[in-house]
Amino acid sequence: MSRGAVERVLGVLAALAAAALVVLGLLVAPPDAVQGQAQRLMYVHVPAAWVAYLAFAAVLVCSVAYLVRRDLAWDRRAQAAAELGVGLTGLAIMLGSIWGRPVWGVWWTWDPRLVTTVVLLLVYVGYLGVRGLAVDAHVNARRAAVVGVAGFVNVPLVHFSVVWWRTLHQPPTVLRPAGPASAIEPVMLVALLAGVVAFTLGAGWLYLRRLRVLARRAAPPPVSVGARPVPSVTVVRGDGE
Amino acid sequence: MTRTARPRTRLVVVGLVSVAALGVLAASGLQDSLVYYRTPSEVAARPRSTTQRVRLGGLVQRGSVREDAGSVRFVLTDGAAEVVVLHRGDPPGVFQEGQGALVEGTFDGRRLFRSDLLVVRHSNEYQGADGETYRPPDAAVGAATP
Amino acid sequence: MSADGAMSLSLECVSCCFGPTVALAPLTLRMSPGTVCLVTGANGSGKTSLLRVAAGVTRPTTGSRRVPGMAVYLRSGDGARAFQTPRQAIRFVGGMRDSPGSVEEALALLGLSDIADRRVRELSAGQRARVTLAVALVCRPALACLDEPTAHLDAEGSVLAGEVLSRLVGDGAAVLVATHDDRVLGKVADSRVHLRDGVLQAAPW
Amino acid sequence: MVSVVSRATRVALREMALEAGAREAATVVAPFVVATVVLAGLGLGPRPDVLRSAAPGVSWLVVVFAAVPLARSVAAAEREEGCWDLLRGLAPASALLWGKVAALWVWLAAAWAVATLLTAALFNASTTAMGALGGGLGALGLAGVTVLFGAIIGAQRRSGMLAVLLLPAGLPALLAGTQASTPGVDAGAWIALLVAYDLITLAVAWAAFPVLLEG
Repeated sequence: MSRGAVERVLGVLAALAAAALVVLGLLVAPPDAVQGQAQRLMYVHVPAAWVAYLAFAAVLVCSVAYLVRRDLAWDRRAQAAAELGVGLTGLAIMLGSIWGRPVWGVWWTWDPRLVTTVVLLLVYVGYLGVRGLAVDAHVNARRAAVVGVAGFVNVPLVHFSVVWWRTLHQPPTVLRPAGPASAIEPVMLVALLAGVVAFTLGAGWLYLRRLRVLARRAAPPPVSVGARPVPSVTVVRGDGE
Repeated sequence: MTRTARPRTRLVVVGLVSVAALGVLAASGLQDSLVYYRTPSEVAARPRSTTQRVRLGGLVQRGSVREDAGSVRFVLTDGAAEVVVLHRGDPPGVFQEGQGALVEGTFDGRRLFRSDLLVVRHSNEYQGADGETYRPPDAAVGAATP
Repeated sequence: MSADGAMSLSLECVSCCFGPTVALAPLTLRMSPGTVCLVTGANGSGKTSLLRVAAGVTRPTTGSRRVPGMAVYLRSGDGARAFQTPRQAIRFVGGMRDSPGSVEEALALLGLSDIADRRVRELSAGQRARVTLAVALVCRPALACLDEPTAHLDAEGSVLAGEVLSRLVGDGAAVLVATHDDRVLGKVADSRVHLRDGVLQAAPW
Repeated sequence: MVSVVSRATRVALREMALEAGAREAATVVAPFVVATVVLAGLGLGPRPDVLRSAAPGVSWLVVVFAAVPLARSVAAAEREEGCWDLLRGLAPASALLWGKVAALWVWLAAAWAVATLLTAALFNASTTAMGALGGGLGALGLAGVTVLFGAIIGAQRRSGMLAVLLLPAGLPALLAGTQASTPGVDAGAWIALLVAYDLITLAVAWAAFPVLLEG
């Protein structure tokens, strides 16, 4: 299957999953017994955060691959993933804030989960900013890769902040040791999974599109060795005079 | 010129040092210091200052909520100790008995806690309003002790 | 001709591009120890790119580079911080290269003894160019890439620059010099290359 | 190993001599520290108890912010004055790293000391031995982070980018340093966090620095 076809199929699947998410999340799933309608924000807030983690993991893998291979294609993959991750983290923070207002009663609180998430966002905004400082694409890629690898330390910190420390934010429901079965009503879990699928497919679609744009912008170096004879000079003693 | 260590050596060193650092952290007992809120038992065990601001978390005891105009009074418990909270202002919409809550404020005298910020702490468990189709076990305990 | 392994510099099919701009078209340049090569060319013809790639401070886009030992790239005026004194700057370099003995000698050779304890920012451009030459000398590099070493230098200074090149060569270094001034430096040159729009012109051009 | 230590010492001594000549750290950081502490005193209001409890946090906030202009000395100043390429060729990466870290450690610890003395005087705050230990440890980790990001940014352009990276990376020092110097807090655990922070930042800086020095 060609690249364009993969992209189109992903786009269609993402649209279908999004439609399923809307139906399941807004119509089929019941409002939460305690939180009421506001709880429906979970179906977008949680997938946004998960796919952001996934994107940052991709940044880590691509950054390491760049440092090993020194191939700018890996750097472009890392950049596209980081852009997605920054957007989704911002989205997760915004949605979480909107969810927190009716449920906790505040937009924001100095809770470890919230603070570590904002730090995560800042670090990857910095990651994107480090690119474009130098003229040489490889210098930019190398600096970004260092930040991309070191910055990933934040991701486990964000995820486990609710387990390690006592926080206002609730601990994981689905990714908890006992599994999701006893903590969430099955139809809600289905809606949540639909959200995860829709966000993952949508992110994959955006990722491929972005990668295409980046690859088009990054023309291969305008020199080719072997096209014509390379001028060659060897300097030995007493050659000149 | 001294040779620079190979990338893999460097990664291994970073890994080992990180493990050592995590060991230092695990041995330090930082867990007890880095808390977002205290429980009623913890504040019962310590001497109370009437000026220091405290963030207190627990369950709202069933049958303890009394709402007046512009304020609400309830008992916050963690099963072992209780604190009477007087909160100025209207509680958030989802505030109810048996749920987790966080309050910020200062102690006034022996048992009364004057709060000016009330936040509902919701559990990681979700169910439809029709509780008969689905009843998660130990819902209340999960909210108080993460 | 000496074997490839004994070269002080080997650039094989090296090019240097910045985005779509070709600063340096593919070229091969080898220098055996104890040689001087002058690089001439108009402004923007790729002299500096060639020197930076040769010194290893810019990574080549294609090709490979090999220098057995330390390489240094110095533009006229480089090598000393504004608030250092020439003596401090040169002593630091000498200390890092384990050749503290050559510090005073380099200062004396370049006529810097009287101003060795003034701050570099109080010196004239020509005096700073002399400090750069002293730094190059004390570095004892395997390859010295000097970018316009005679810029701002008076006639006497240009002669001193030639003397510095001779001494570097005497220590077994290869010296790659970008210059417009081949009257003085030409005397010590073993070879010259010319760059036109990033393309190395085969001599004689 | 010996040569790395002696070369790192030479790099550090060169930084000290440069500071003695240019007084850049002193003229940039000292007025910044004084101004920030005074403004914080006015901004946090007249209540003495508020000021006293805010003092450790203000000191550390000043130190973390001071790291941003100090990072200039790592690569940007060297590049502007034509020494960066020479340094990269002259010193092994580890010698350059440890020399620069040592110098920045001194500047940051000095910034912390000045800020703490000022808050002690102006905010009527008390200082503790544990707080001083935290100051030294926090400044060390922060120095590692500053050298790393100073080399990443490399030039004066977009120093805002430096702030957005440096400030979050300095957060553990801010948090733990503040707690360690707050009277009445059990400082032991926070000191342990600072030790862990130092270990991790210095190891990461050591691993990443050679990659940043490549051409």
